[in-house]
Amino acid sequence: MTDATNNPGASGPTARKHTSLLTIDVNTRKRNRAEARFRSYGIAAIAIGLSFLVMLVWSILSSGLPAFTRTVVEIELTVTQEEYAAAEDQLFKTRAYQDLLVGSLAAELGEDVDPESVERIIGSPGAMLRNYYTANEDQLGEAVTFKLPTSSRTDGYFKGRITREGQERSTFLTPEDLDLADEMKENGIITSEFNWQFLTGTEASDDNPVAAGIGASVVGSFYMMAVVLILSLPIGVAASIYLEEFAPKNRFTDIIEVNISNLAAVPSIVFGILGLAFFIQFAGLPRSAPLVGGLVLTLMTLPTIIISTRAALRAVPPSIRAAALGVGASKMQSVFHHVLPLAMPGILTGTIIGLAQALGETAPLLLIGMVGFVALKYPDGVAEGLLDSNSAMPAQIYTWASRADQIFYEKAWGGIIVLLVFLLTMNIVAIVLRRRFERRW
Amino acid sequence: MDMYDAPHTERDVEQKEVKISARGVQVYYGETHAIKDVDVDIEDNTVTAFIGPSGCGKSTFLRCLNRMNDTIDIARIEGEILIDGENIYDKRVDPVQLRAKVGMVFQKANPFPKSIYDNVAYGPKIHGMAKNKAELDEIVEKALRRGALWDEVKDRLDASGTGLSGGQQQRLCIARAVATEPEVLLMDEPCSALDPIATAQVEELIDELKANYSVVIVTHSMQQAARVSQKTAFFHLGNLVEFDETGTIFTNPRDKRTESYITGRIG
Amino acid sequence: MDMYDAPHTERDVEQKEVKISARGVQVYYGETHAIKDVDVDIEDNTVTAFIGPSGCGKSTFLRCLNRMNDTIDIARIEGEILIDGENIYDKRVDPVQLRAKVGMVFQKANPFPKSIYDNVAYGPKIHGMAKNKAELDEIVEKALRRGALWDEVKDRLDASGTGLSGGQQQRLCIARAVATEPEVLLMDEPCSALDPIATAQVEELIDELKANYSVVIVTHSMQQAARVSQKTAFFHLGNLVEFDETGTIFTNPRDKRTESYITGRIG
Amino acid sequence: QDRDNVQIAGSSTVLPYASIVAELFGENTDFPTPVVESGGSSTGLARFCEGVGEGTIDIANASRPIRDSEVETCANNGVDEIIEVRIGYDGIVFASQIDGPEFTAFEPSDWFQAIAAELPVDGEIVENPNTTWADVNGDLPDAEILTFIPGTRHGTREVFEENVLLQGCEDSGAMEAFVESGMDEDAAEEACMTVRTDGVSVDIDGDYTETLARIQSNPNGVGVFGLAFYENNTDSLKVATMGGVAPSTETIASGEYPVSRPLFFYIKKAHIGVIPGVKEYAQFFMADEIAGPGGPLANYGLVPDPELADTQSLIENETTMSEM
Amino acid sequence: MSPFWILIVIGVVAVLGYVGARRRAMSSASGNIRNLHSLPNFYGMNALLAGLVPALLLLAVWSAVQPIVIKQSVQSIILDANPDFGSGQLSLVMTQVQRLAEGLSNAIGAGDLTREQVFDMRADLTDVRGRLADLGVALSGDVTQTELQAAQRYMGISAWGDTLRAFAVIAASLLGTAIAFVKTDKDYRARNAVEFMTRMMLLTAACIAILTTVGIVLSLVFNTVEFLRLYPAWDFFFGTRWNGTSQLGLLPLLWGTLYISIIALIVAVPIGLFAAIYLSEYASKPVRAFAKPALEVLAGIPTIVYGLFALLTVGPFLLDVFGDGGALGVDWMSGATAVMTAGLVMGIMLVPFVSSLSDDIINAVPQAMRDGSYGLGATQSETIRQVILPAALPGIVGAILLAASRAIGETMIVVLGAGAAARLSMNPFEAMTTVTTRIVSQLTGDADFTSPEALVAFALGMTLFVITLGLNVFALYIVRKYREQYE
Ligand SMILES: Nc1ncnc2c1ncn2[C@@H]1O[C@H](COP(=O)(O)OP(=O)(O)OP(=O)(O)O)[C@@H](O)[C@H]1O
Ligand SMILES: Nc1ncnc2c1ncn2[C@@H]1O[C@H](COP(=O)(O)OP(=O)(O)OP(=O)(O)O)[C@@H](O)[C@H]1O
Ligand SMILES: [Mg+2]
Ligand SMILES: [Mg+2]
Ligand SMILES: O=P([O-])([O-])[O-]
Repeated sequence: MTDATNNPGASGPTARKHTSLLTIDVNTRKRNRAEARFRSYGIAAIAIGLSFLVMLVWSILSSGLPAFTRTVVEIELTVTQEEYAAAEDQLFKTRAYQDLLVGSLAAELGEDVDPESVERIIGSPGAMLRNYYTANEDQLGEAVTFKLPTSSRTDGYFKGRITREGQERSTFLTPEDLDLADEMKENGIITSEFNWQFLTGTEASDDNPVAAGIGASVVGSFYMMAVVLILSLPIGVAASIYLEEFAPKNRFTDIIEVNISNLAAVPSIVFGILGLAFFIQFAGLPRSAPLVGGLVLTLMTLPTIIISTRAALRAVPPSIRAAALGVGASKMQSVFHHVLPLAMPGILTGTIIGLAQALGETAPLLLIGMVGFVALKYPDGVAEGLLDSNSAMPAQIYTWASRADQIFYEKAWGGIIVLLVFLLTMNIVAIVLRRRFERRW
Repeated sequence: MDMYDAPHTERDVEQKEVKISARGVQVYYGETHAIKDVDVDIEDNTVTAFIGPSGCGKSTFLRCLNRMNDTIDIARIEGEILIDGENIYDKRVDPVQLRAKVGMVFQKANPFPKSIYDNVAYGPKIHGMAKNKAELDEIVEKALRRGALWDEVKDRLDASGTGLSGGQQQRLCIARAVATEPEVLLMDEPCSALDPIATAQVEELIDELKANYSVVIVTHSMQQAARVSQKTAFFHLGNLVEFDETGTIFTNPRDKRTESYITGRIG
Repeated sequence: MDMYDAPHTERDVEQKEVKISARGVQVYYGETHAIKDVDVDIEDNTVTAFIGPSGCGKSTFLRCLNRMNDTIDIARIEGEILIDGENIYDKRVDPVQLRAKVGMVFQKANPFPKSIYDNVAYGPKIHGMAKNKAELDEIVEKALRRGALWDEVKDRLDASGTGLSGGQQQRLCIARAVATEPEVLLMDEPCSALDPIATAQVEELIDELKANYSVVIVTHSMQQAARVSQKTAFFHLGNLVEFDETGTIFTNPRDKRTESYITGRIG
Repeated sequence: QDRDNVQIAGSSTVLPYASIVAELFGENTDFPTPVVESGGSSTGLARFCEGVGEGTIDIANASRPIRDSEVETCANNGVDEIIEVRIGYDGIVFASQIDGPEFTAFEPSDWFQAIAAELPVDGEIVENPNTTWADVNGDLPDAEILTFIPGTRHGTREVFEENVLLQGCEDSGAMEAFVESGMDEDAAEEACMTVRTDGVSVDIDGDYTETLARIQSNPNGVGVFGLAFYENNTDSLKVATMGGVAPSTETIASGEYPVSRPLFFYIKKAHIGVIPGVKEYAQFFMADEIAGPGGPLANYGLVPDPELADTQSLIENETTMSEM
Repeated sequence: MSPFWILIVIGVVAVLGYVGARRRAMSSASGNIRNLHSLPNFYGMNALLAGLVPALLLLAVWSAVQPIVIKQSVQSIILDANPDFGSGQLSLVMTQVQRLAEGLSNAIGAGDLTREQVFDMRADLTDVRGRLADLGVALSGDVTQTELQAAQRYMGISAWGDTLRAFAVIAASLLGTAIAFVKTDKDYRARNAVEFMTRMMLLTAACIAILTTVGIVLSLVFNTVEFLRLYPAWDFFFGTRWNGTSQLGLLPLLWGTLYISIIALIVAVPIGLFAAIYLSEYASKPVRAFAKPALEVLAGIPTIVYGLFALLTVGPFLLDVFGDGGALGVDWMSGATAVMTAGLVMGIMLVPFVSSLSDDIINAVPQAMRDGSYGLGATQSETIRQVILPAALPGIVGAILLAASRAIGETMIVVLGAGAAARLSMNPFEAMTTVTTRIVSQLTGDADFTSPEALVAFALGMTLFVITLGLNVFALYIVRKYREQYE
């Protein structure tokens, strides 16, 4: 600062000392330091945020990536017409197929191999065999080569998820079984491959955990999010427009405003209570249906979208509205033609965050029956997709995370990876659009 | 005061139809009483100038005439304003229709953050003034020409309206307002950021508009008021002090305040 | 041209110190070449007026002088501008310090959404110009007086600056700029929304500032340029066509374009 | 829209078994796979007792027998015909971090003295003063007491309270002391089963995986698990004996291991013949191939019920509880 | 006619109405748009909406009411035959009847049976179940004559009802369109009509938010009252002990909620706000384009991941620092689960709520405000702090409130990160718990729904609702007070 500016009273050219712009004066230096500090806070904030993101993503990836590979055993099997008929005759049909497989493999491996040992290594692939032969009866009597997943423990042993010592204490695999498995691996009978089944498969029980896949619940989530998007975005934006632009400003609208921000603070499980009471018990919609899940999540997402949309609408300068009104546009036109496009980034941010939240939410699904052991087939069409029992990704992950078998831990994290990919795909349009709409005026 | 002579000769004294008639208008901004009991008759096919010191309520009163004050929460209006004999504050009046009829150029240029073309085409579009693109193009070109902006922007109609210079923005807003062909045009200091040549063009436009419409213009330039207007209203501290033929106001003001304002002028 | 006589007599011909010196300045907005190779020397203790048709680049050039163009993404500046012999586009120059030294009043009034008092006190506060509240009050009052706004707002210093009338906002911005006591004051059409009396007060202020500072003013009013400035620069389509003593420009322009602009004037 | 799949809800302990059967039922029959929700025995039974009809569940899983109060609620809501099916037994084990202190042998009385809210000390009832296991029993490691026990929402909690805390209370003579101090029998039992709330014992309302996660982050933690869960996590857990008996399918089936309990499911008889597959599911569940020794349930950790045949005929005849 | 076809028909009617009304408007204005009151499209839209909205409403109401009516009438058959049926049995038989009726209509639809055959069918003469099973319709029990009769009545009424519905809805659509069409005239205020309808739709949307609140209050209030009848209100509101069964004092939970939320906000607000400032004011375009969505991923990571992260990573780390024998040599922390653990991790989760929303709002502050400040020689940070943030305040407060709301509603992180001990303590390194987690655990709990242990969940929900309402009112007041409107 010059003296003149420090002493407003000073006058006359002689009283003015010209400070050089090239040397930065004390005061400015101080302020620049404050500036640098401030800026570094910003950088630090971003860095902290991103480093946590990296940490989280790293731990998700390191725990979840193994879910994308699986250990398989390659077997050539011939099932005769009689064996088929005999198997189909039983109550526990899949077990009969499994016995055929075990017998055949044990025989192939050698005299001294214990079939029970083989069974412990390969797990329970009976259903896959049954599905194959009921669909391809012409293959009966022919030799067919199957590539079947091994039991979850064998898989865990080869992936390092479980240890030899640990297994010795359990009843699942004996040290001899592990030796045999090692041998099978050396012989190339056991190999490892990309686990498509994890991506396409459906929920599976603890009897055959390797078969569990996220596919069906991805479809469930897809239908749910479709409902959420189709309902919450228009309703949220419409409600915001009404409240911000049209509603008379009075006590009543204040109450509405406070109410909506308050809805955001309602724990998500309470939305589950509401959904259970209203959509299922009152309106008679089916339990465990993605439609109901979508409706509940819509109610939960609305406050987020409304709050961000209102903030964005409020940020549009009044002169823009005045300009539109001034050429004879109606309020409605001024809002839809001018204000809304300018508020778009905020609306999209609300949508991105609201949908992210909805996609990952489990608690309300707990009450409407989407958590547990749900859904084993893909829906045939849109109506089925909305109304048939299904799970959703977070519910599936939550269920897996509480299962005993360690393979589900891996699958839960793998599921989280899929969920995040789903999230990014879902949001990519919004993110790109938002960049388009961003402008300064 | 020779500069007033020329306009004088043009002024016709015959009484024209009253287009806008304000009676007992009061405007409050919260506590502030910004317009105090103003009565005024604005004639058709006439240019009326509002003059007065800064902050005296010219813009406020102007905004009453097309109910733009509705958009200011704290503004409260009393009294009645008749346009073609109909009270515009009547419940049955649709402000939208009113504003389509009573166009406005705001004091601060406020182009839409859209292309120049879209800025001008917006009004005609929502009023269905063009059957097709070609017609719309024509309307836009005509409006921009009337706004004395065409030559400067004809090569960049797609550029953003907010990327123009201050004066260009102001002319864009004028073009935007005339594009909808309103019956009454309210212009709040339309030439404040314009150079003399552009000012002359706008004044020419105003003169041209007068043939069909009624124009109200707020201006700080006595000369401009004298040049373009037939009637002049002088506001002071929210009061309409004097309203008369422009010539009378400038040459023979009745009120002391008017006189001191006029003579205190410098330009 | 009698109106130029009075100012003439005041003009001193002695060469003053050069405060700002621009050499080969080019400004591009993306593709648009807005300022073309401008050389100019602005003297200390002098009022320099920039005139020229709307859109010719006056604001753009003005904004170069305190690097306000830095904030426009698409703007690109070439050439050098020296203030007190130092290139302000030098890497070592801190634009913040520069702008404290080179104050600016923008073409469009842009008061902060704060109280009137805070609007004016903002600059002095950040520059640490007041030791205590009393001193700050004094600075604010003085600035508002200089901005010819004190009387109108002294009772409502707590009211929002955005609730003022157009002209009041403009004066508020002037007051805000002078409150920080810059060495150079850039004023982009500071009187565009002002009535003659307020204009006169601002012009008086400019004259007063001249004693200590260098003032650059953009104006569309030839009369104003003639009244307040000692030097005048005429811009046309991005070129600095002519730069000379104000008297010379108005009475004896060298360039055809200048002459036609001056004579084409109407006011 | 009509419901064509069986809907089941209830105990999280039974969930793995029920879902194994549900899956196999879907794979081996033409019925659609039932939906099995978890959430706890009581929640399941509460929903079971909401009434009959499509909108209610067909089967409730429970890790404890249905209570009389629940039977009453059911009856009030029109669910008066309930078939009780006992599916087998489940052991409850006490395990700690594999690298943690040597918790290898517990007695019920150790647990009682470690986590009871109040203890009799020298004839006076005082707040539990013990802070380390060594305070409780010199043979145990000198490590801070930190236990993770099932929350009150779990059916497992009841078994834990009765078979461990109450037992320990009696074994240690605290029960007598309580009674001597002037409590009546019920109050004394109540006192035996009241757990301290000073953070030494943490209620886990979630699943065993939560308990496991807690133990993994606390070397001194000891947790309560189901046998099947432990079997699946022998890599990270080491189990302790209880009353000198190591938990295993055999010791539980023989009744040697003290902390075990039967698991059940309950069928709404009114839904048999209306919702397709209800009875067939129950029959499939209790078939020898499934619930018997060597079947998938036993493989997973269920201790098969020696009286399987009785259960099978009970389902065949649709014998309700009131008819027993 | 199925709803699908009804929709198609009214859709076609509405579109025809659109075209027709538009034409009519144009011709009434003798081809000159300027003579019209509104744009031609508004006349079209007016007819379109008139053809759609009432018809759709009717369709919805009818479809909701018809099954109830049919049920009533069919039930009477069953009740006549079995007067002593309870409601549960009745509903089960109705299920069977519905299934039967559907099976029979499918059979008719597939051409396997004729209508006459179906209506002549007698349960004692035909093996209905077997017959339907052959046709691929599974019934789970044998069919009685009453059931068959009921099913026949069911089919009869619903066929009749469906036809009537089709007529009524299409008539409504035609009528609406016709009225709109007749009204269409160059002076008709079509824009106003359309805008009125649009406005009603906007209002309806706003009402959904209100209805949600009403629904939530309704689903909580009765059980709350019930709870307060069973459990002394004083002990609930002012009790300092909570054990989930016999002692249900609210204060420790409230304290835990407050404490954890505050820590979360202390983490999230500065990080989020500075991130927003950096993104909108300093960051280059590519950095911004990357960092903003990247931070938003934090909001999408399932909370169970955060919970595990808190329990397994952050908790032990804090224990290493603040625990016994830790890096600081203080013994403040005894377990990995603590208020601090949960608060820190929750704060990270909430960062994008603050950063992204605030960034949008800050970005929306007009450039002229910045210019005004820079022009006075302010540094960027001064400008941000003193001009931009105040102007963006309402939006930022909204964002912070949203984050606070999430913090209050979060469960998984608290369960895993903060432990489950209800405790009134000042030490942030101790385990505590929150209202929300208790709601979840009491609700999914073992207690039956008539006991205070379960009902307390509703009371907790209600209390939380009221408290957050108070906080929101306060926030609104603050925003109103400090709101600075630009221009
Ligand atoms: N932000 C911008 N982006 C793009 N072009 C711009 C921008 N600002 C100004 N221009 C263009 O640069 C040229 C010079 O503009 P400038 O604002 O300097 O004119 P001016 O002389 O101040 O005019 P006026 O008297 O109307 O204010 C004009 O053609 C204008 O359209
Ligand atoms: N939005 C507002 N809120 C509060 N007061 C206002 C508002 N707008 C204007 N005023 C006040 O009302 C009075 C009249 O303002 P108005 O804008 O009508 O003046 P004006 O005659 O147009 O002045 P100018 O020539 O400076 O534009 C002024 O004192 C002004 O401060
Ligand atoms: Mg004004
Ligand atoms: Mg300019
Ligand atoms: O889920 P539970 O078996 O513990 O009731």
